[in-house]
Amino acid sequence: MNISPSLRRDFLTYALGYGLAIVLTGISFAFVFYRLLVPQAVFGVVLFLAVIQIVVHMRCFLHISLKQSARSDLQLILFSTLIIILMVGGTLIVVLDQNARMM
Amino acid sequence: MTIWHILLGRLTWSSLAFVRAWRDPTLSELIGAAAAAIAVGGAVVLFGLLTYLRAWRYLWSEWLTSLDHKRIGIMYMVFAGVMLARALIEAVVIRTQQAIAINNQGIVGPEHFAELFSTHGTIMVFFVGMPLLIGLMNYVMPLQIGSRDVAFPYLNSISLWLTIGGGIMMMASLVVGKFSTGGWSGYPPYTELAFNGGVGPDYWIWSVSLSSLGALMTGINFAVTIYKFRAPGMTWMRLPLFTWTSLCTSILMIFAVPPLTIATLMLAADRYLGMHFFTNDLGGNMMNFVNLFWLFGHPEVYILILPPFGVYSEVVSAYSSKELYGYTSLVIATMAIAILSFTVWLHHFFTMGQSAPINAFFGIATMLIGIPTGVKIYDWIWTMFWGEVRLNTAMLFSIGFMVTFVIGGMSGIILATPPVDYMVHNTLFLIAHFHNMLIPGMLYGVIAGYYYWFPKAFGFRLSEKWGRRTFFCFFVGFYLAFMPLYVMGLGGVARRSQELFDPTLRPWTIVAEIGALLLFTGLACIFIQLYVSIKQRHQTRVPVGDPWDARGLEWSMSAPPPEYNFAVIPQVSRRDAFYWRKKYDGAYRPADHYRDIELPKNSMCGILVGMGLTACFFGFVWHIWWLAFLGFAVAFGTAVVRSFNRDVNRVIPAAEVAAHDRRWLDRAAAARPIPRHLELTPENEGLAKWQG
Amino acid sequence: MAGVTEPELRHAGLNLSDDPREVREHVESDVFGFWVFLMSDAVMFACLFAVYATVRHATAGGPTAADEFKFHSAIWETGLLLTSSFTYGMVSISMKHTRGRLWIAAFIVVTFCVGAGFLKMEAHDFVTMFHDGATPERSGYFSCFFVLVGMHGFHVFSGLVWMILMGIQLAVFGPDERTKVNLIRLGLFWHFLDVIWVVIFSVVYLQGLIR
Amino acid sequence: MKRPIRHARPATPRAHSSRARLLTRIGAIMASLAALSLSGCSVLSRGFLAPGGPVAHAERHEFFFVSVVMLLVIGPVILLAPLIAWHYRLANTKSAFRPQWGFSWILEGLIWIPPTIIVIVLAVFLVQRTEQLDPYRAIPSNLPPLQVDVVSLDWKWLFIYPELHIASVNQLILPANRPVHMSLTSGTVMQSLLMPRLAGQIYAMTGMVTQLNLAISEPGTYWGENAQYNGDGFVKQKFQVMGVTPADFSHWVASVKQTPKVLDDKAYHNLSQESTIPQPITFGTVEPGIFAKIVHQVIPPGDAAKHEEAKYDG
Ligand code: HEA
Ligand code: HEA
Ligand code: CUA
Ligand SMILES: [Cu+2]
Repeated sequence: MNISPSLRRDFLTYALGYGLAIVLTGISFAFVFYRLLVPQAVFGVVLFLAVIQIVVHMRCFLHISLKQSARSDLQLILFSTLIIILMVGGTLIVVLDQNARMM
Repeated sequence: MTIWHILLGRLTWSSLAFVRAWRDPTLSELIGAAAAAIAVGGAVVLFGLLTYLRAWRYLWSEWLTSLDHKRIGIMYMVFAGVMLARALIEAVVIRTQQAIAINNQGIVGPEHFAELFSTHGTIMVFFVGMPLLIGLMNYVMPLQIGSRDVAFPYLNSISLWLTIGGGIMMMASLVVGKFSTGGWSGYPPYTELAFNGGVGPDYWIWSVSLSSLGALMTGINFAVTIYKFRAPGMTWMRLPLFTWTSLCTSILMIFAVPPLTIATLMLAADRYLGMHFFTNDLGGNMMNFVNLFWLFGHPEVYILILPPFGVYSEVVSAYSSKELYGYTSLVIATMAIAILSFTVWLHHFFTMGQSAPINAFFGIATMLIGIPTGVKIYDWIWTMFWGEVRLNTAMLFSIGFMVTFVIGGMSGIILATPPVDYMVHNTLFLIAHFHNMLIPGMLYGVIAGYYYWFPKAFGFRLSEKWGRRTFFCFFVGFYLAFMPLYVMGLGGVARRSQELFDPTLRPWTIVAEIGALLLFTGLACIFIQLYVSIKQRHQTRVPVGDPWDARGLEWSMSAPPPEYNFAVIPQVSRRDAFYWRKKYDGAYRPADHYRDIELPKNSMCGILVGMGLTACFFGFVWHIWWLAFLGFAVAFGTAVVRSFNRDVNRVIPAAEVAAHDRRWLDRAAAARPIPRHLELTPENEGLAKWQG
Repeated sequence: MAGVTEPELRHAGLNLSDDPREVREHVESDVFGFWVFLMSDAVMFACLFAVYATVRHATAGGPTAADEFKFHSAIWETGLLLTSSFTYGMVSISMKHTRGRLWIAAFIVVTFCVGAGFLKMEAHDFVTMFHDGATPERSGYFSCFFVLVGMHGFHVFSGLVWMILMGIQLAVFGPDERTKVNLIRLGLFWHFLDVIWVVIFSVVYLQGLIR
Repeated sequence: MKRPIRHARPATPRAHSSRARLLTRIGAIMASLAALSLSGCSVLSRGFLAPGGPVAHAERHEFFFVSVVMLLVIGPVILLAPLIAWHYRLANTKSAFRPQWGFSWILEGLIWIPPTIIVIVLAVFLVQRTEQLDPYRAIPSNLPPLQVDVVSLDWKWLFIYPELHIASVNQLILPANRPVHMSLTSGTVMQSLLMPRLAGQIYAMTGMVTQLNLAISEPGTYWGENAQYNGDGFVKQKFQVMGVTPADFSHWVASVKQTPKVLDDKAYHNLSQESTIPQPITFGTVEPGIFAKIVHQVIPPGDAAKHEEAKYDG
C-alpha cells in the first residue's frame, strides 16, 4: 500500500485533533475531579477548555480554516456564533434577572 | 381501552362540530357548524369538480408533483389565498362580535371567540403571510439571479407540502375537535394540560410545527440558492433588492425558527410526557416559553415585512421609470434590520417584571430599527424624484403603504417606550399597531407584487379598473377598521375581549366594523379582478415578456417563462442587467450556441413526505398512535427510497431549447415597441419601447 | 456561479477533481446547504442550553445533578464519542484517497459500533437515573436535562441509522458522486455532534459535578 | 421550592360554562362601570390619558412626548410621498426626468443622520423615564406605603391588606394621596393587572411575586382589569378601584372588620375555583401568612373538574 504525502498529512490532522481533544477533555475532568480550584474558577476553566476544544474540532475535523478556501462556511459559522451569543446571552440575562426579581 | 380507543384515540362523536351543534344549537355552535360545513363542502365540491373535469391526472402530473420553483411558488400563493379567505372571514366575525356584544353576548360565545382570534392570528401569520411571501420569492428570486431553479428543488416541494399539511390541520380543527384558545402565541400555563386538556393546544403545536419546519427548509434552500446559484457576474452589489430581502428573510428563517421549535417541543413534552417546563408546579417556569417564543416571534414579523420591502423597491423603481435611489443604503438598511431584529425580542414582554435597565436596553434597540426602516422609506420617495411615475394599481398601493406604514411605525416607537407600553400592552392599541404594519406593510406589498409580476407568470395583465377599486377598499377600509382600535386601546380596552361593557365604545366599534367589511369587499375585488382579467385576457396578452419596461433579469424572457427559465445562463455586468441590455441593444438576441439543459424530474416524494408527516402529527393530536406511526413510516420510507433513486434528472435537448428561443425571438421582432403611456392598452404585447 | 476556486473543495473526502466543473459546484452547494442546516440545529441546541442554565435550580425538592451524575460514565462516553469522530475521519480519508469501498465500509462499521457503544452507555445512565426517581416528570430541572441530553442522543441515533443507509448505498452504488456527498454530509453531522457533546459534558455534567 | 400539589385538570375544563349564568353575573360592577363611563362620555377618559395618579400622569406625559416627536418625523413622509409621486407623474411633461440619478451624499446624510439624532434624544428620555417609572420603584412620599397583596384567580382578583388583616375580592379601596405597594402573584395561569387611569401593567405569575407601586391623587372611582387572556370568564375579570379620603378609608376598614368572613385555606380554595362573581366580597379576617402560602402553592388550588357546580357560595 502506497502512502502519499497528502494522505499522511490528512491522517495527521485527524490524529492531532483526536489527541488534542482527548487531552483537553482530560484536563477538564481532572480540574473537576481533583477540585483543583474553587468551584467558580473550575467552571471558568472548564468553559474555557470547551471553547478551545470546539475550535480544535472545527479546525481538525470539520476543516474550517481562516484561509480564503472555506470562506462562505466560515462566514456562516461566525454569523451563527453571533446569533447564538445574542440569544443565549440575552436569555440568561433576562430570565435570571426576572428570577431574581420575583423570588 | 376499547378497540375504538385504539383506532380513534380521543376522537368521539362530540368532537364533530356538526354533532355539537345538533346537541347544543346555540348561535355560536351553529356558526361553528356552518364554518365546518363550508370547509367540508368546499373540499367535496373541489373534489367533485376535479373529477368532473377529469383534471386529476393533469393536476397530479403537472402541479402537485412538480419540482419547478415557478409552479411551487404559484401553489404556495393559491394555498395562501384559500387560507386567507378563512382568516379574513374570521376577522370579520371578530369585528362583528365586538360591534354587537356591548353588554350582551353577541353572536359567538367566549370559547368560540377565543378560537376565532387564535386561528385568525395563527393562520394569518403562518399560513397566509409566510406562504404568500415564500410563494413570491419562489417564483421571482431564481429568475432575478439568473438561475434555472432553487438549490434543492426536491426540498422545495417537501417544504410546500409541509406547509399545506399545516393548513390542512387548521382546516381539520374546524370540523373535528376545537382549536386552541390561547392566541397565536399560545402562552402556557394556560395552554398546559392542567388548564386546557382538550386537543386545541395540540392542534396549535403541531400545525405550527409543520409550518415552521417548512419555513426552515425554505430558508436553507433560498439562502443556498442566493449564495451559490447566481449567474456569472451577478455580484453581491448587483443583486436586485428583492433578492437581497429574500436573502435576509431566509437568514431570519434559518435562525429564528429553532427557538420556536424548541418552545413548541417543550410544550409538547409537558402535555404528552408530563414534563415540567412551563407548568405552575415542580419547577416549571413559563417565562422561558415567553422568552423563547419572542426570540422567534420578533424576527418573524420582519420575515413578514422584508420581502414586501423588496417588492416596493422593485415596483417603485420600475414604475418611476428610474434607477433605484440609494441602492447601497437600502442594502445596508435591510441587513441592519435583519440583524437588529435579533436584539429586540424583549419588547413583547416589558411588563414581565425585569429590571429597568434591561427594559431600557431593549427599548432603545427597538427604536434603532426605526432608523434603517426610515431610510428605506425615504429611499423610495427619492426614487420617485426626477422620475416618470406611472400611477397604476401597484404604485397606488406603494404610496398608500408609505403613508400608512409610518403611522404604524410611530405606534411601534410608542410601544417601544417601556413606560408607555405598560399602559397599552395587551390592549387594542397593540392590535392596531401590528395590523397597521401587516396590512399596509405586508399585504399591500403582496398585492403590488402580484400586480407587477402577474403578467410575467401568466402572460397577461390584470385589470387596472378593478385594481383601483381594490385599492380604494383596502386604503379606506384599513383606516376605518383600525384607527378606532388605537382610540379604544388608549381607553384601556383589552385585546381578546369577547364582550365589551361600555356603550361609549359603540360608535368606534361600528366604524371598525364598516372598515372590516370594506376590507372584505377589497378581497372580493381581488377575486373579481382575477376573474375579469382572465375573461379579458385576449386583449391584455404580453407574450414578449416585458410589459412594464422593467429592469431585472426576470423580464428578459417570454411570459410565461419556459420551464428552464433561461435558454442560456446570462452573463451579468451591471446592476439592472436587463435595462442596460435593452439600452445597448443586447436584448432579444439569439445565443451563440445552445446547450442541453438538465432539469429535475417531477417527483411525488415531496407530497408523500409532507402528507406523511401531516398524518403523523394528526395522529399525535388525537392520540391515534398507529396513524402517527404509519404517517412517520411513510415520510421516512419515502425519503429513504428516494435516496436510492439515481435517475432524478431529465434532459431537454439543445435543439428544443434553440427552437423555443427562436420562436420567442421572432415574436419579439414582430411586436411593436410600446411607449410607457400606452402600456395599459391592448397594444402592449410585452415589448417596451426604449425611452431612457 | 459565484467564483468557486480549487481550494474551496478541500473538505477531506471531496475528491472530485476529475469531474466536470459543474458537478463540483453542485457538490459544493450541497455541502454548504448542509452546513446551513447544522447551524440552524446549533441554534436549537443553544436555546436548549440557555433554558437549561435557567432551570438549574428548579429541582423542586427532588434529586439534584450532583446526586445523579457519574463521573466515570461521563468520561467514557466522551471518550467513545471522540474516538468515533476519529474513525469517521478515517472514512473521509479513505474516500478522498480512493482507498476503495471496502476501506470506507470498514471504517463506517467501526464508527457505528463505537457510536452504538456511546448510546448504550447513555441509555444505561438514564435507566439508573430513572430508578433513583430522577425522571423527566420529577422536576423542571430533569425535564430539561433529559430533553437536552436526549436530543443529542437522538441525533446520535439518527446518525447511526444514516450510517446503515450509507453502508447499503455503498454496497449498491459504490462511492459514486451522490454517495460521496452524503458521506461528507454525514461526516459533518457526526463531527458536529461532538461539538455539541463538548458543551454538554462541560455545561451539564462537569458543572453538575463541581462542588 | 414549589411543591407538587397542582392536580391535573381533565379534558375540556372550561368548555361549557353556562352562558345564562354568566349573563346574570355581569353584576353590579359592570353596571356601575358602564354608568361611570357614560358620565365620562369620551372613550379616552377611561384610560391613562385621563390620569388619576402620578404614575399614569407621567406615562401620559411620555406618551405625548414620543407622539409629538414622531409626528414631526413622519409628517414629512406623509406629505412628501403623495406630493412627489403626483408631481413626477408620467402625464406631467413639465417635470424633469433623470432616469440614471440614484445617489447623492447630501441626501444620504439627510436620511441617516437626523433620524439617528432623534433616536438618541428619545433614548435618553427613555432611559430616564424607564428608571423613574419602574413598577418596582416606590413612589416618593412622606407617608409609608400601604401594602396590598394581590392574587389573580380565575376570573377574579383577590386583594389582601396584610397589615390590616382584611381582604376583598374584585373591589380595591385605597386611600388617596398615599402610596400603595402591591405584591402580585397568581393562583392560576399568568395574568396581567391593568388599572388604566392609575398604573400600567405588570404580570402576575404562579409561584412568583412581582411588584407594582402606584398612588391615587384624588378621591374618585377608577377601574381595573386583567389584560391577559385566561379563558371564558376573562372579560368579566374587571373590578372597581375607589380612591377615598383617609377618614373614609379607616371607616371602610372598620366596617370590613365587622364582616364575619374569614380568608383561610378553605375560603381561598373555594375562591380559586373557576368562576365569576356577581358582587365584590369582603373578608373581615385574614389568616396571617396566607399570601406566602399561596405563593408557595401550599394551599391546593381550584379544581376545574368540579367547575360545573363551582358556584362561589361563601
Ligand atoms: C398577516 C397577519 C394578519 C392580517 C393580514 C390580519 C388581518 C385582519 N385582522 Fe388580524 N390578527 C393577526 C394577524 C393579522 N390580521 C394576529 C397575529 C392577531 C392576534 C391574534 C391573537 O390575539 O393571538 C390578530 C388579531 C385580530 C383582532 C384582534 C382580536 C382581539 O384580540 O381583540 C382583530 C379584531 O379586529 C383582527 C382583525 C383583522 C381584520 C379586520 C383584518 C382584515 O383587515 C384583513 C384585511 C386583509 C385582507 C382583506 C387580505 C387581502 C388579501 C391579500 C392582500 C392577498 C391577496 C393575494 C394575492 C394577490 C395572491 N385581527
Ligand atoms: C410586519 C410586522 C411588524 C413590523 C414591521 C413591526 C415593526 C415595529 N414594531 Fe411591532 N409588532 C408586530 C408586528 C410588526 N411590528 C406584531 C405582530 C406585534 C404583536 C404580537 C402580539 O403580541 O400578538 C408587535 C408588537 C410590537 C411591540 C410589543 C408591544 C406589546 O406587546 O406591548 C412593540 C414594542 O416595542 C413593537 C414595536 C415595533 C417597532 C418599533 C417597529 C419598527 O420596526 C417600526 C419602524 C418604522 C418606523 C419608525 C416608521 C418609519 C421611519 C421613519 C419615518 C424614520 C424616522 C423614525 C425615527 C426617527 C424613529 N411591536
Ligand atoms: Cu414569571 Cu417570574
Ligand atoms: Cu416585536
